[in-house]
Amino acid sequence: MSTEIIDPKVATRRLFVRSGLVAVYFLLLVVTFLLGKGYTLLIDNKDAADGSVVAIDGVLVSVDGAEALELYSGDRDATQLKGQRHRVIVELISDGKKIEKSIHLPLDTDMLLLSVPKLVAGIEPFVEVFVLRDQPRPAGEEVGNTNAFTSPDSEALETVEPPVP
Amino acid sequence: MGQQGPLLSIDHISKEFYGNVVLNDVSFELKAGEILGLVGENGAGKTTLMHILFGMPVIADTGGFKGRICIDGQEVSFSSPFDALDAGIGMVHQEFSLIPGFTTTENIVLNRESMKPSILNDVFGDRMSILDRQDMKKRAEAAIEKLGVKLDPDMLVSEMPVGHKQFTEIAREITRSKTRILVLDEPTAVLAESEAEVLLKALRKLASLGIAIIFISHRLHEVTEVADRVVVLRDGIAIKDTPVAGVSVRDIASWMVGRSVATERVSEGEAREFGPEILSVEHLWVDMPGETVRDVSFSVRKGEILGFGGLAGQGKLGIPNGIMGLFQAGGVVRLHGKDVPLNEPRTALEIGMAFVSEDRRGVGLLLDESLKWNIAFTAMQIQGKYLKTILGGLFRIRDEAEMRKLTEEYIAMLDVKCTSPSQKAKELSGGNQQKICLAKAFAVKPDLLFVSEPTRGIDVGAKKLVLDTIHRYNRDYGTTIVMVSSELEELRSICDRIAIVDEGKIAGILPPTAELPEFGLLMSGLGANGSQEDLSA
Amino acid sequence: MSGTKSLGRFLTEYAVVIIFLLITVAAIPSSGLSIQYIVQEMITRLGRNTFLVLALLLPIYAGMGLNFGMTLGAMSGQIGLILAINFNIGGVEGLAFAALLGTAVFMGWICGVVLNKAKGREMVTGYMLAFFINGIYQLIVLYMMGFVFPIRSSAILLSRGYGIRNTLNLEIVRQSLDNFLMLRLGEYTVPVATFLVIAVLCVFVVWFKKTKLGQDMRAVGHDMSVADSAGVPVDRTRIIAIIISTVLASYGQIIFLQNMGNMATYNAHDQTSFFAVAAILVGGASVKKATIPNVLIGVILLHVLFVVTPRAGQNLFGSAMIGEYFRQFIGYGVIAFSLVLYAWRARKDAAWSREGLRGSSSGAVPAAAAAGGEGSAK
Amino acid sequence: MRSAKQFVTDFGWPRIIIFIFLVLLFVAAPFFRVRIDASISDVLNRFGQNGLFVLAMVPMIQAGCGLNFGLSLGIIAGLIGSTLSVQFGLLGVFGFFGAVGLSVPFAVFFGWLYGLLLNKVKGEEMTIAMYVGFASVMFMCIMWLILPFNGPTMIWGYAGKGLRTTITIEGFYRHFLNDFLAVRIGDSFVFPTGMLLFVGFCAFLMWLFLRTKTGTAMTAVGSNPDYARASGISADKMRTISVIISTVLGAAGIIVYQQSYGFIQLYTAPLAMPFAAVAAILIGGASVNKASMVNVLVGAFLFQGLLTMTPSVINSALQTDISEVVRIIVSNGIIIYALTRKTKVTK
Repeated sequence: MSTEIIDPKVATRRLFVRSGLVAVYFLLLVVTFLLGKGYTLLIDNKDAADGSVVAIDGVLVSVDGAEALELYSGDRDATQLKGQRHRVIVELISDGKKIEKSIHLPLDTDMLLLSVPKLVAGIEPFVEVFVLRDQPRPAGEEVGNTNAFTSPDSEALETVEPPVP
Repeated sequence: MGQQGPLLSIDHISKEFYGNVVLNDVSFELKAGEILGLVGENGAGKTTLMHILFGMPVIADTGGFKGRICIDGQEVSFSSPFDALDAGIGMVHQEFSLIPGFTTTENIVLNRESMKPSILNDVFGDRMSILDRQDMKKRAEAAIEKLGVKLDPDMLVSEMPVGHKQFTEIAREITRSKTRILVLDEPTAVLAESEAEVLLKALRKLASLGIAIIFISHRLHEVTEVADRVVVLRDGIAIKDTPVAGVSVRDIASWMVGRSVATERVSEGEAREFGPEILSVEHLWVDMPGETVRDVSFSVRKGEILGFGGLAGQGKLGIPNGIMGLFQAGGVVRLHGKDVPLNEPRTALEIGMAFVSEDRRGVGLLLDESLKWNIAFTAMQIQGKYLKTILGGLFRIRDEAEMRKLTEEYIAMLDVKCTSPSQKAKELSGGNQQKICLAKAFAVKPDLLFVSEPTRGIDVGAKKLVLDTIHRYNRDYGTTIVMVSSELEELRSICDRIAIVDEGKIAGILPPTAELPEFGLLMSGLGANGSQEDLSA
Repeated sequence: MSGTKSLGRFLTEYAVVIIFLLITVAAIPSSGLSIQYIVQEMITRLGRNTFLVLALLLPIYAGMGLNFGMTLGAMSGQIGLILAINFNIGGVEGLAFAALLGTAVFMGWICGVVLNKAKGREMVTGYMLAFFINGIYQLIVLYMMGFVFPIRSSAILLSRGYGIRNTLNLEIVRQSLDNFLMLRLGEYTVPVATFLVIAVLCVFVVWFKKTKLGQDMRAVGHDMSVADSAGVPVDRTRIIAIIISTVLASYGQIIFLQNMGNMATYNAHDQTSFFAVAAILVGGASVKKATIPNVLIGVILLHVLFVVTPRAGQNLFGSAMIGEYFRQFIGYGVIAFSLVLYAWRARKDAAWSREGLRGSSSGAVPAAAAAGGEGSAK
Repeated sequence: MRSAKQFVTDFGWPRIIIFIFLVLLFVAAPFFRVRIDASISDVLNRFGQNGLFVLAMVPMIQAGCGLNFGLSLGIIAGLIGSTLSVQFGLLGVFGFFGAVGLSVPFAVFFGWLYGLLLNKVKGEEMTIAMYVGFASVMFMCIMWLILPFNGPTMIWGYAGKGLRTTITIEGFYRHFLNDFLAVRIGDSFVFPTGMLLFVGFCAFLMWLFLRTKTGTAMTAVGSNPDYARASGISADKMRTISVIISTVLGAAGIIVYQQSYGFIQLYTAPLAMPFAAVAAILIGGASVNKASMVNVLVGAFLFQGLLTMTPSVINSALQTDISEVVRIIVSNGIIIYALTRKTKVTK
């Protein structure tokens, strides 16, 4: 608007600061994306379909130092993870042997399956993308856009019909 | 001081608005530290000259001007007031340009606040700087000091007396480090005598600091008191440019109003006889913004044309507006000896008064409606004319045919240029709009007609027609007319008596044949006969 | 100023607050709710709503009245959250991601430009603009997401293959900000992180008022034409005020929704401005004047009433719906009442400021002609 | 050429686009197996249902009070009248005119109060009207629950008190106007003669009123309040009259609506109704401060046409339910357009 006369030195500094900020902005977007990326990791202790490995009877599996899950043969459990890199510790209940592995999860999926027998046997890859055949859908809500009652948890007030013309 | 050349020179400036010459070859110079008094009647071209000096867009929009403005010998051309400010010209307007909710300090440094850069400057620019309130206050105090007046830097403008507002404005202009020329447009108009004294003292102090000042005022004794030189504008011509020393107020007044052309009385030689007193007004006060009436008493006799003259802002316009109930008013007004209730426009109309407002577009017309409506409306509402009954008396609706007939009558009588009575009022020219306003007033057939600034903003030909119409109406129907106008010549041409209003009071009443300087003196607050103002100059 | 006059002034100034306080105090016992319950609710709701209400401050400073267009910000926040859920970004990072997306800047710009074209009727225009943009929002979210814009998570889509579901589960970000630093104080839990964010915003507002831009905003708010003639870029300043407000509203909505834990995709924003505006007015703010204490008082008072009335209605009239309607009535009523009070007072003040000029002849006040500058008599 | 340009600027692009859009919808309808005759019948019916609401906008716009976002007040008066009428068991012609008659005193009273209020807040009418409307709707919500109505068809069966959300008027005055002289052509075309006659009659009365002395004064107040004052007109009085008329029309409007729709809708139903009427008159070419009968007729027809045709045509064309969104965008868009247009009062 006004014809500010800006010292060229200040102007270049500003250019740097501003472009730096733009970079920081995108960096932050990426960082939040990477750090916040959530996964469901299924931890599976079953025989492989091709018979390559056999389930182990009794393991304790702990991801990122969280409380260990106890899995016996044929068990499957799930854990929620955030971020791509994780440390998995598997402890065999039988002999107390500990195996520590670091895993790196791909960005393009939300659900993966970690096969404990494969991990213990050292077969790569022991983490695979898990595809649900039939996604279960919460029933009872279909076609959108009605002004009807909405979130069950919200303050009741929000549920009275708004005056949308 | 006068060792160098002139700081500002106005060099052969001419300006016309649509063929209407407003400034004609005006030249003068201004030296550093000099105070120049610029005087002239309304419409003499003062405002236009200042608009040119200030680079107001209105000038460029209307075709620019001829001539040059030089500062320090360099020609300058401003495309906006901000350019003028950058070049060191400060202006104090008649209307305060202050923010009421801000303190003195904040107003003085408005948009030029002292700032300390903050870390966000590099991100979002200078507007993220933190205000340095201490420094702002220091600067404000310095400016106040420079003026030599007492102002509380932390007081809210809304709580200040008017005089302080004026000083705040001036202080704002002089805090600009570059300001070398200061233009003050009627700075004392709103001030009491004692405050005006302080202001004049402050101006002299500023001048002694080397600031050149253009001082526009209608109070001629102030001009003679403070100015070094006086320039008198009349009809767009710089009629006089002379040092003040040895010049009397009377001289300036006669230069101001003196006409080269002799006035032509429409009613030359006619013996006028008037009926009994029709209107009497005692101690009228009117609260009309910018045109306050304080204490006015007069009476009008039947068949007479009484004129009210005086400079703008002195209150002459408030008189008809107050009597007609458009603005809050008090005092005693009697029509035909009967008290007129004030503040009731309807009653005023019902008892036989009518008013042609000076604010043609704001009050006078329904711009978005047809001429028929405009002319017939008041008569319809007040007197129930131009209505017809339909459905066996169930409804009374507008009688468009009658309205049309009436409108056509007045179009013919006043020679209104329009396509049809159904044309919208906003599509007419100013002169024709004025005729419609007159027609509206005539249509109610009033006993007493107030006409306010009937020729404002219309061209010369139309002016004459409008005046003739008023004059003829008075002669033909014996209608008493009270006419208010800023143009003395106009009043002198048709009025039987002329009252001059100054500072909300009647300064004196003169016959139209009185000498021009007499009028000039009355307007300048120095009444010759019976004025209560001082004659100190 | 005589005593009665200043008392009268005080009463009109705080009429809304006082009336509200009285109603609330009267309703608490009849609701039968324990003080502990109410206090805990207050803590939760302060965290949930304060940020949204704070978003209203800047446009008030800039003289644009109550920003009913803040709903645009709320919608931007929701779009951010939809995308965060879509990419399965959880926790505080998910919230930050949603906040960073910044559709609100664009929305705010639109809102500012539109409001600049409707000077003098910003409020009603902002209100209608919220409805209009709601249509656009539905068009994008209900028809274009999954159709024009790819959505990778089929779980949030409607079964027809495009359009986002009516209710979005925000499990992965649910209360992540609140739980980030949850403090237990005796029997109460306090979401410290949320309050910290609010505190930072308050500090920002206080700081902002001290900047040049803040001063310009005040100037524009007080008198647009004077500010303009002093060279302040009026339109630009107003747009900036609205952009900031919209962005803050989007953050506010994100904070609100993370606390709620799920989102009514097409309705969550409908009453955002209603709540925020009612709250700030209840707190004693007006169209022209608002402070941070107004916000805090307003949120507490309004929400105590909101918590209490359904129960009170149930206990007194045997119908919870009465309390429900009553609080809606109170909300709308308080807005109407404050607006009326303000408009009425503005006219009264204008008349008052001219009163000194009247009076009879002799005592003529020199101030008279000054009125020419400010006179607003029409 | 020039006049065409002038016409476009006067009428405004949005309106022309809407008009063309509607024409296209009608043209396209047969291709998507939407029955034209049913559609036209539907449009006429809706036109009649909503005509009075749109008409109710006229007096306030003319008197310079802006768009009546507080029309809900009139609707509430109408609801009181109609519930009373049903409560008293008035049938047929008595039911309908009883409802109107009972609601008018309420409407006049509400309108009078509302007018007094709006006179105190000149310049802020629209925002305040909106919230006054909302608040009174909410207040009435409480009243519907509390008031001692006891008609068995009206109250909640299980609670034994409190009015139902929708009350059927089957057997009272349902289709009282619709069926009056109705013309039936084929299966799916009905011309609701009675209702259209009634709406037409009201429009005619309004037309007449605007030509009376008072109507003329009211228009002048809206056009230039200072001019009106200088001519001895009390702007406040004219504005109050305009608000009262608007409110009464709103009351009559909802009763006409009910008799066609078949139900009395209570509680929050009136909240959104003013917006539709506002959008309709603006689409008809009115501005915030000028409206005519032509605006009412054109607007009500265009807007209701849009409401009828978009769902049937667009939805069957695109196989989605997008029409609701189109409606929201169009109707609110036109309101925004009108609000942001420079007010064309030359001063």
